[in-house]
Amino acid sequence: MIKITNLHKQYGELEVLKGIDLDVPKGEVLSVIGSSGSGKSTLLYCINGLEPIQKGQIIVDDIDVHASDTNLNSVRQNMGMVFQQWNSFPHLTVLENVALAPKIVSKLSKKEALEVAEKQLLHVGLGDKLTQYPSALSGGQQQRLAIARALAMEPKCMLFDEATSALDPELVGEVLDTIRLLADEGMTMICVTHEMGFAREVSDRVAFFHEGKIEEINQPEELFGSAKSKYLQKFLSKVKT
Amino acid sequence: MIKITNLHKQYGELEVLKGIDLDVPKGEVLSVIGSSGSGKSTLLYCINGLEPIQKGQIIVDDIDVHASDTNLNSVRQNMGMVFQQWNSFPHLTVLENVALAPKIVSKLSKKEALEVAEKQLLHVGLGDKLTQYPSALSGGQQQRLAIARALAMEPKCMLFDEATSALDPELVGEVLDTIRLLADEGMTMICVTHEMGFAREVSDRVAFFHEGKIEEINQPEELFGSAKSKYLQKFLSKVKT
Amino acid sequence: DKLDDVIDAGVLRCGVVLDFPPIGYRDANNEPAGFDVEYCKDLAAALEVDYEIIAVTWAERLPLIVTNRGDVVFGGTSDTLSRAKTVGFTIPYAIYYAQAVVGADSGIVTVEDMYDKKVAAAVGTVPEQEWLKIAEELGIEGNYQGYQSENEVFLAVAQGKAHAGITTNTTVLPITQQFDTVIAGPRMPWGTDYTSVVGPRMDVTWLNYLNLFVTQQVRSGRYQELWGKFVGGEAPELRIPGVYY
Amino acid sequence: MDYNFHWRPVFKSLPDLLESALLTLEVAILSMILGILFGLALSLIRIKMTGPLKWFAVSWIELARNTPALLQLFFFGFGLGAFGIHFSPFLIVLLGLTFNNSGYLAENFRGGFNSIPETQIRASLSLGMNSFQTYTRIIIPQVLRVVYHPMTNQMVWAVLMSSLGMLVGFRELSGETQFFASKTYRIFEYFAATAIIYYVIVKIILGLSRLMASRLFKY
Amino acid sequence: MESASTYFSGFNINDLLYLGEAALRTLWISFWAISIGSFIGIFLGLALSISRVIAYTLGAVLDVFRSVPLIIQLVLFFNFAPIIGLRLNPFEAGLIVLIVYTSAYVANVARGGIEAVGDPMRRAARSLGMTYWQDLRYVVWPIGLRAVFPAWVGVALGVLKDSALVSILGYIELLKASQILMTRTQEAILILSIAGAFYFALSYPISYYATRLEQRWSE
Ligand SMILES: Nc1ncnc2c1ncn2[C@@H]1O[C@H](COP(=O)(O)OP(=O)(O)OP(=O)(O)O)[C@@H](O)[C@H]1O
Ligand SMILES: Nc1ncnc2c1ncn2[C@@H]1O[C@H](COP(=O)(O)OP(=O)(O)OP(=O)(O)O)[C@@H](O)[C@H]1O
Ligand SMILES: [Mg+2]
Ligand SMILES: [Mg+2]
Repeated sequence: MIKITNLHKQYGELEVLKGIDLDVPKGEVLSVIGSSGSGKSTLLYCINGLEPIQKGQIIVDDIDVHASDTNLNSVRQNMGMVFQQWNSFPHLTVLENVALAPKIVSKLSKKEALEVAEKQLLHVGLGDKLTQYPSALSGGQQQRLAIARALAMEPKCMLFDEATSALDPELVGEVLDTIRLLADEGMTMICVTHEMGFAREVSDRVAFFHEGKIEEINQPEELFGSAKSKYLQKFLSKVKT
Repeated sequence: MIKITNLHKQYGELEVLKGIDLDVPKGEVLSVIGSSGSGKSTLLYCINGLEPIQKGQIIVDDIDVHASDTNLNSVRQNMGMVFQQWNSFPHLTVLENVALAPKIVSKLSKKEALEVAEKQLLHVGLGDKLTQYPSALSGGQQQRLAIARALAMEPKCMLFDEATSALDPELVGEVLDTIRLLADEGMTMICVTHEMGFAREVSDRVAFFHEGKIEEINQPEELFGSAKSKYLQKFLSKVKT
Repeated sequence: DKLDDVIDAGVLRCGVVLDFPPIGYRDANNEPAGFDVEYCKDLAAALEVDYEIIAVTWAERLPLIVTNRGDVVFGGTSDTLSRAKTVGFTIPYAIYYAQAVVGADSGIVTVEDMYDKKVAAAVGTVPEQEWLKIAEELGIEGNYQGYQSENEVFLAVAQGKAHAGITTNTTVLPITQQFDTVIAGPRMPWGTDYTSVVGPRMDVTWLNYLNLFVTQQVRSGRYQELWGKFVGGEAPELRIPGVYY
Repeated sequence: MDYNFHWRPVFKSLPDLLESALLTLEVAILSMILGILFGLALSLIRIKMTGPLKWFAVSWIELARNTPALLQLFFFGFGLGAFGIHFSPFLIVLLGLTFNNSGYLAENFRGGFNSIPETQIRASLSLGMNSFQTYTRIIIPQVLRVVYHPMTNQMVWAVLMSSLGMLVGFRELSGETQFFASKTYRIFEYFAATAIIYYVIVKIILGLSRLMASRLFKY
Repeated sequence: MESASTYFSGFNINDLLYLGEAALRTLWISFWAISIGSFIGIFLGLALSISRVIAYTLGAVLDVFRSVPLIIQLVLFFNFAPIIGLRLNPFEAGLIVLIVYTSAYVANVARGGIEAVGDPMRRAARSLGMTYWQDLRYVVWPIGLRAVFPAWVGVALGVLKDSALVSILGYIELLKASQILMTRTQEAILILSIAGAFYFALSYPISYYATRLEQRWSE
């Protein structure tokens, strides 16, 4: 589904990704953990084609994301992405937020787009907020709105970038529940997260990032239970698992 | 030390304090609790002469605060006040923040003022921040700065208005410790607080405010242990004690 | 050349100074009027083209030609040799002399009376430059104030901001009639102002045509007629004594 | 194109132009100083007071902000002349710019005062400072920081607006330029040189302002 | 010989109409300057936000128009256009300068709006598969507009008032008309007051409305 080989990425002089190899088969839930600045977000941006890469290859669903003849917009339609900050569009109602991309990108009719949007909003439990503006939602609800918005494009995989870290502790749960739901439904997902409990419980595999490389990758029990890398051991000792 | 008789205070039409009688002897630590809008802050403002009153009397150290011939500025010099928001002056360094009032109000020489300021800052544990600007301090440190600033006027009593409620939970402790220190040193204090644990532990007496009146006032064990007023019972059941 | 250009364009673009009553001003309907405006119309008629009046300030008269925003300027322009380095002049088409208007209570009678008084004139005019020359010789420059338009000069005199304003003899009468506080002052101690029509310096054919136009206006009696209408009395003799043409 | 550029006269009168640029700066700086004083007063009156004085302040502010600066200059020039009040061209420009600056700065100050939390006033009163000390020691220093950037912009504006002086007979940079241009008829050349001088002045002001800000506002 | 009263005549009701007509002309030239200038300015703002190189180079060019007095720009362009063979009447020349002037200011405002939307928000839009232009049209425009609308109104009102300077080219807008009437009637204070009232009536309602809108939005 997602196949990354020898990925290198620099911001100017700064080398942020130093040769990543990663293979995420269809239906897998991969969690990515690692300390701040290790390049986790950057990886997701590269997969989504939001940042150019310097070396290597990213193949998503048989399409080379960074080939020059690739239509990035159609690649992105197959990949939903949810960011740390709830980026709901403040000028649109909840329903319009979700219906916009299906309408203008997938070119659905207005009616179809609204139907799709409503379905996804029900899915994430926002069925009663359709006509509200995002400003009237709590952070957790806004984040679920962002998930619904990504799902409305009916993507084949989802990328989550610390989708809960900007939330108050009591709101984290509702978003994690929604992601869990998707995992159960068999969605292919890469989740950058700092919720170790969540990573342990939901993921098929967990990748630990350290200074632009995948230092260790394994099933959660192995990785959390018997970490090999000393960096990982140090990292785990600092966060509450 | 502080003697309040039949205090009435209105904001326009709204009667906020409806006859308060209160006597705080020298050296007592009185905590004031009560739900939002019950008039706790207003009481402190009136004691400090920051708000005019409509009826009644407030005598602090034999001076009628609201008598027309009272020099409010000298009354205030004897009363330190610390607010919910850290009100450090952002344009002055930590040391200048504390030294300003001694210099221009108490008319100390610059050198004396700086000495007093340094002493108080050491007292609250900010000895290593003297030349910093408040923006470089954490919320808890800023709040301790505010306390030092009030103490530098060598007041006979201190008024605290929810001095910790704007702080992140991990910073609350350090400010409470500082207040505790003052209590141990025998400072007369009125503390509006929503930290029931603190109120119970530090206070000599606790006053429960309800709709502009003192509904119940007693030693902490009595008040928290066997509340008489049903409003107080309801209030206590809502907050974690 | 310019002559062809104008005929080609079908419009004659005339620069006229409109705060110079009665030579150029705006009538009660705020339309351009006056001696110079009539001359412009006559020239357009002779060329069989339309005319367009471009209102210019004193300072803008010559740049209008230099930058080719206008074809010709009727604007009481004195034919100094220094200006002739920049633009082309015809033979004189009107003659003025500089005269002051003074505040009724300023006590100014002679030019000498003006030396220690506040004097105003419009920026970029001959009176300004001549007066500044005199002032410089006498070391009294500080008393001079330039204004954008003659109108502002008159206003300044009327309001008492300046004691004297230097203008042209033809303007003195209307101004003194307008303002109770302003009276006619002394004639200024520099030569008669022979004013010419202005055109581009290099366009000799055009200047020739304009020269002929000026003489035709005199021969046909139109000069006398317009002068009589706007200024009153006998039109001054355009020939310069001692000079032959 | 049959226009020949003549730059020689411009170079010859460059010293005079630069000297008149000093006049431009002088009137701009003076109008800023006065504008800050009046602007402070106006904004305080607008915030604190009611009654005729407030209406006076509001009218001043709104008139200054909603009519062209040139019209304001004309008013001080020819308008007041009708009442027999005469100002020199320098004063006309100074008063006009001061009137304008005060209006704009007053609104900036109002925004500045509103941005200082009420609790700062309370805190300083509770330390025993009187209102005067509170304003001069606590409030105004903080307001100055908030309005510093708008104030710099206003200073640039004052310099740019002072060019209107040439229309009321003031021989600042633009007036001087016009004077020379009308003597030599080299309008384009002269005004091009002047444009460069203005540009340099503005850049210097902005640079100085940045430098000052870094020294003034360490917090 | 006619009496002198032909040359100077009192203020009459026709003149009020004349001023009204001139006010319409002020509105007319401002309207075009603001609409075309804003349109161009928005694209310049976009260009500024695309890359740092463009921001520096184009930014420096636009900076010139904000650092040189408008009156100088007008004189320069009016005298320069014929040199390169452009036959422009005062309206056209004034309009062109005002358009450039407006777009220089709007470019800055627009850049502010784009920055206000922020990269995270734009990334989110792109990650949904929207194209660059769809992102601009459906996300950046509506969100950014709201953020900078008050600033834009400020620019627009500035242009409305600054259009008074086009009078020096001889375009008979409100201020030029008042000058003409002042010359003819010599009633400076009356005419300046009327002109001021016209400007105020054009500007104040818009500025008042914009402030209210800003307050409502900031809640
Ligand atoms: N646009 C950018 N330009 C330059 N450097 C950048 C840019 N974005 C990120 N970086 C740098 O790249 C490195 C990796 O950043 P990245 O955001 O991928 O880290 P991360 O692992 O997601 O960290 P966090 O947990 O804090 O989100 C950091 O050192 C960061 O400073
Ligand atoms: N300046 C004011 N003008 C008008 N009403 C006011 C003002 N300040 C406070 N009030 C009102 O007076 C009442 C009491 O306010 P006060 O701040 O004393 O309550 P409190 O007990 O301190 O509440 P909290 O726990 O929320 O701080 C409230 O209803 C409040 O709305
Ligand atoms: Mg990240
Ligand atoms: Mg309170």
